[in-house]
Amino acid sequence: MALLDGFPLLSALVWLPLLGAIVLYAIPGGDSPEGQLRSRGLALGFTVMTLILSLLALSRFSSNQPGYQLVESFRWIEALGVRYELGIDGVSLALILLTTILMPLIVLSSHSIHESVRGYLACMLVLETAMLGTLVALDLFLFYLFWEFMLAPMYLIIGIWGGKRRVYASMKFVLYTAVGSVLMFVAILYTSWMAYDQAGVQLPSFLLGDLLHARFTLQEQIWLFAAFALAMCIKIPLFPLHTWLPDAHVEAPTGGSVVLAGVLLKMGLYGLFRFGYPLFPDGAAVFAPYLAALAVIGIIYGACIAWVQLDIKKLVAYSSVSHLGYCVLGLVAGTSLSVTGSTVQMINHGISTGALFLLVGVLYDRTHTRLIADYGGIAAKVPVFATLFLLFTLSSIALPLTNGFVGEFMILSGSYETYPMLTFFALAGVVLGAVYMLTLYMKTMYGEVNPAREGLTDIRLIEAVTLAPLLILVFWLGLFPQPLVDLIEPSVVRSLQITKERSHVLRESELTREALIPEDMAPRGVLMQKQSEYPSRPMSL
Amino acid sequence: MDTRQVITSLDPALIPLAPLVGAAAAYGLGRKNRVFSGVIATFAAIVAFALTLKGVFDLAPSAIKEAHLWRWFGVGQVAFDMTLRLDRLSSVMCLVITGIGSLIHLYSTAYMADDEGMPRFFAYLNLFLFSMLVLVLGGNLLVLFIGWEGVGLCSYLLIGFWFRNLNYCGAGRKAFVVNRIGDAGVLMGIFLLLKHFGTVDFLLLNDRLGEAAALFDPKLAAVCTLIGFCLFIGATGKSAQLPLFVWLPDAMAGPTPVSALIHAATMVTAGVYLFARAHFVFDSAGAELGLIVVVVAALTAFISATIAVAQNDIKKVLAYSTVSQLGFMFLAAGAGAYWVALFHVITHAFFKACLFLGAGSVIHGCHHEQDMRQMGGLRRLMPVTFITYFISTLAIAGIYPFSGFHSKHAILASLGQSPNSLIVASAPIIVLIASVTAGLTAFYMTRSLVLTFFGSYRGHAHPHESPWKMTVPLIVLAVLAVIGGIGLEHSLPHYLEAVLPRAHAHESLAPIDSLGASWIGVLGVLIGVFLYGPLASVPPAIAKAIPLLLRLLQGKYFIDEVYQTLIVRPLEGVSRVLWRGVDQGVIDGTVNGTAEVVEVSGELVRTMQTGDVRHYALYLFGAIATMVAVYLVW
Amino acid sequence: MERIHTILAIAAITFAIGAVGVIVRRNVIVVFMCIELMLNAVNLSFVAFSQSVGNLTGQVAVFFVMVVAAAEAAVGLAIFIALFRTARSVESTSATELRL
Amino acid sequence: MSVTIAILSVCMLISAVSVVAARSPIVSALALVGNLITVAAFYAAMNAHFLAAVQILVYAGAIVVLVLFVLMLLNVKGEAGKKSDFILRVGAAIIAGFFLLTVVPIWDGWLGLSNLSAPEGTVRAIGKLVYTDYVYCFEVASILILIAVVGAVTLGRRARIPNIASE
Repeated sequence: MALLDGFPLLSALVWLPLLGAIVLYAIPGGDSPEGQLRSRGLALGFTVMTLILSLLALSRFSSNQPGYQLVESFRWIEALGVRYELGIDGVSLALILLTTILMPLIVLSSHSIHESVRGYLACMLVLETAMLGTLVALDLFLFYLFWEFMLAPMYLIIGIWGGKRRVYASMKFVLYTAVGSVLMFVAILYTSWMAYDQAGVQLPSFLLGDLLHARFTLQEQIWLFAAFALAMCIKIPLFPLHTWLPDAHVEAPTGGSVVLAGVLLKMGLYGLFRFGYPLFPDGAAVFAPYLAALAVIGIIYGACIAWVQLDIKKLVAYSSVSHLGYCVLGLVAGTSLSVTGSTVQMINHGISTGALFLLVGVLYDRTHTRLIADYGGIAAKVPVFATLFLLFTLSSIALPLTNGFVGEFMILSGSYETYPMLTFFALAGVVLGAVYMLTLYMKTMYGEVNPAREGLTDIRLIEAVTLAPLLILVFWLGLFPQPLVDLIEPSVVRSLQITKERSHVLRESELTREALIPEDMAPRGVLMQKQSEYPSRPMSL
Repeated sequence: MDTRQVITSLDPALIPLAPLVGAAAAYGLGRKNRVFSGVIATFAAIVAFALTLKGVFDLAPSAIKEAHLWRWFGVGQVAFDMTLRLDRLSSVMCLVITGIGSLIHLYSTAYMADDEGMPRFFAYLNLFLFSMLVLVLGGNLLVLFIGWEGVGLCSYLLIGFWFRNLNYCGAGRKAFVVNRIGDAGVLMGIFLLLKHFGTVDFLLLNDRLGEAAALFDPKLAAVCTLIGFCLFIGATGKSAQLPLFVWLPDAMAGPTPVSALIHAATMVTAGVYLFARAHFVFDSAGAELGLIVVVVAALTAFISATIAVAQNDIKKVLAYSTVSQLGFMFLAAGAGAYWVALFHVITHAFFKACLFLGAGSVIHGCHHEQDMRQMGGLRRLMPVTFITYFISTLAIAGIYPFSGFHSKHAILASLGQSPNSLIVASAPIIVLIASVTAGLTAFYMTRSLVLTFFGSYRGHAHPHESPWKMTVPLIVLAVLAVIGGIGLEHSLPHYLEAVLPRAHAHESLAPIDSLGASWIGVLGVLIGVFLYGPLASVPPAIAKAIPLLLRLLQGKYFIDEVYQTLIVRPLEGVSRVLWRGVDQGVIDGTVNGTAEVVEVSGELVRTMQTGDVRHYALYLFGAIATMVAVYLVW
Repeated sequence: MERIHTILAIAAITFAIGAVGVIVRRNVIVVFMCIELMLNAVNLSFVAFSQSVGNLTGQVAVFFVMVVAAAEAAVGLAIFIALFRTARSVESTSATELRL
Repeated sequence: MSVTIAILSVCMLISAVSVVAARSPIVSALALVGNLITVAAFYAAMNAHFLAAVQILVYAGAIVVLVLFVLMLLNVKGEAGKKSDFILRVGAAIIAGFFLLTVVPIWDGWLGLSNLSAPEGTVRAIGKLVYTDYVYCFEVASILILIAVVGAVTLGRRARIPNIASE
């Protein structure tokens, strides 16, 4: 790998899709049939190359080496102290792999898009650049830039190639996210200013490394974390801020839904994990119980509403709200087991919900309707589709041996130590999960064949090829999740460590004589009390 | 107990592998040739049975064959491995599962012969065997949980096998959801174990609990009671005990071999196996837990027995009888006599499977007619089915030479000698209820026997005896039902001595005394024969006399309706309100509301732009004037 | 009463009257004249202040104001003629195409 | 001295009011002339002789004449007495009230000004000042006037501007 040492792998990874988008437009040919085919081929080529690059990054990444790896750092805007700083650790690499795996499948699934295919694929490639950029950015300013940059292509994808109410849905999506992230931007500026002010260096800096040395009073931390949390919780989406998701999903084209559910929702959690908790540990500790409570409400609320939905895509969208409630609970609970579980569940949710949306897309291409009432008993007509749909449903309701179970179990067992009562209610979500998914499956697949669905054709080769990798991943991560866990766990443990140390530092600087939770691990006697590894305020639920 | 030798060997891994491969082969190759899938599946089941025999053959009393497959997942000190262990306890269960499984597979090749979904059926059946074996062979509670949910899934798929009919699928979904509620209990138990003991591996748990007991840790009893209670909830879900038994009668929607295998012999006994496997938790738990288990078990047995009396569908009768017999098993398990519970599991597997297959044969003969009122007089038309059904009825009634008597007698005896003081104190009442239930069992089984096989044929089909593939399993099971009791009465406790606590045989009664002891069963049979034989006019008279009671029993105490109105309807209503009201109304309302506010205010400002220069002059000078005024006033 | 105060008061009043005229009158040319009126009021106060302050910058300012007024008059009247040619009237109410 | 000031003030106010209130624009133009002349008189009273002359020459002479010319050219009749709508009148009244508010502090000497005698506003003094300190302003002013002329010419030309009303 010597020849690759000098090669800026991460920058290549981030900017390759953008190059693809430009190339797509550079070559004339537009929307003629062979033009469309060529642009699909090109897009597929670029996404696969990005996948190869990410696998290359995986091969050069050693999980037990501390700190960020494959770091690239250049001066960018001197005056503002903004540096073009990229770097990855286990968590971001896992999400990068999820993105680069999903994107080729999305390009493959774009055969149902017929008008201005080139524009659609270009948007997807630009979106991929934005997503990868967000995941690798270590400079808060650069992170925010990519974070906002994600909105534009997604707006176009929903706005142009969407369904009937697409304008409303895309406008709502953009405004919802923008409101949150604007506040976050204010918080970023304030943080970097405070760091600059305290550090006394001549140039301000947005680097995460530098900002971690800044000291904030508890009051500041609460406000700053609130701003960060708002932006992230809208993206996740957490319970009260989730109403943009069903509309965005229903109106988005198949590929749009897959990338939205598969990757975009995880950015919120990633942001909280990477920036929210380390920078403002005590602020986070104050909010932790409320976020956990909202997460559990979201789980049950999402599940209940999914149960009475009439539109399949809306049902799956609300199920995403419910699933991501688990991830938030895991992240907020703060034990290394639950946070690792939360990250693993992010990957699993990306795979299973991505696949479910692809399946709904398959149905939509044939019948152009998403209402459950329009279907019924099609298992007889499309057996292969029914089997695939069943397998992904099982992954979605976290059946053991599928990937869903691993993540969910780690989250629930991890968060049981910090929030016992909330985990009990989250368990109810597990039962409700089975209720609404099986109801969906029963209403669409079983019963007498719906007369309107007589001529339904089974899965074609291209659709099968799109779903095959996801199916393999479902069972591979279900049976052998340890490689993924080993990739993620060291970074999680290190991040928890940083958060705890910083919380001590801030507390000393506040000189408040708060009684510290006894940090020494109780001797492993019978009753092993293990409190959350995040610094927790006495009022945990 | 602690002189166990752990031998690493591949046997435990091979046993479940056979049905897994069988399932894949049956589905894959079966699509071309339907019958072929039946053959492969049965062969796979037999291979599994042979492997179990081989595994059990050289298994020393306290030996454990362990197959540590791979590290499943683990973070920090908490780690879960895929380990399968074959010890004496799981070997007994494996033998039952694979043995009866093979017979039922053979039976199904004939029963499902004319169904075009055969490959799918046999694939699911083999998948079920795989999951059940994983459950039984699981080395830790998590691998057990894999099997636990796996069998739930297979029972869902098999109940809703004829998916054309929506209420069959509804029954399947109900089964899965109710099981899921139970599984939530098991999950809770796992979390508690993880929190307090840091592991879910049975051997490690056994040691750590031993340590804790040695230290007389005060909180141990409380913690174990809580964990035990959670696991008991899981058991009630899976083994259809009182609160969560509603799914089993509906599960009769599945094909009869499924009911025989899953809802009689194997899956429903998973709860009892969990008690036996995790006996160290229940032993060190408080006495109240044992009492709760026994009381719930007794109530379940009694209530389901009373319902069974009034059922007209032959499979419903057998279903409620299963729930009742499960109650008996939990009586023994609650009282701490785990080997007795297992003894009843085995004998029950024999005669209940035989009864179900007999019912299946009758249904198959009468072209899918399940209502006993449309049958009758089949003893001449289906002699083999009649004889085997008759033997099994005597066995379940608990009459001396047959297996049912020995296990039931052992259960009643174990209640008295239970280490749990509370149970011993309440033993008289519990034994009374159990005996009454035993009488009722004898009565309703005889009723079903008489209605189906005696009198004249009331149906309009022309029944015929089932082919040899169906009658051979019946005969084998009937033989086992006869010799099972005597055979296992002493050999089973001896076999399980090393694995289960208090596994020692009761002193067996002399033949005459045991005949005397089974007077309840005989009485029940006699009443049944007379009531539905010569005095056939009496039951309708009774029915007219107390119509309310009959309607209550036939309506299954309206438990389903109660659950529906108390839980399902309100939940659905709340969800609808949540969706329309909160989600669209409140949250979307505020979001769209702010949009409207902006729009309205925009409209307001627009009216100011009149186009007439003078208005602009007005606003201009107005602003200047106010500035001047403010400046002056300030 | 200081002489300067009366002059300033008069200038203020004239300014107010000019403002009223600009707002009330519809005829564009009269509005123009009122603007001239206001400018004069301002010039007057300029001179008054330069008188009281003691140097001549006030008066130079007035000089420049006049230059501006002249330029304004030229352009203004040209506009009014163009307006008249298109809208056939000099009423400000007849030229409201720019309404939203 | 104060008598002349009083007379001049009265004339100024009357002419100002008549500019606004006059029925026909011509009358208001003439009233404007009267007003300008009164202001010139004020300048003279305050020794700003140059300004008085320029005022009469430029303002009264050129600008108002030009206005009258336009009035005549467009043959503007007086309004038919239509009162402009209510809001404007009320608005105007309120604004006038505010501006009159400024009179109060002036009246009770709040500004604290005194009657210092300023140097003679002769042509030499102002010329010296304009051409030394404010020469840039002077140049800018000249450019401004050039632009105004060019503007007036383009606007005035008949051929180039499409006659919107007739299309």
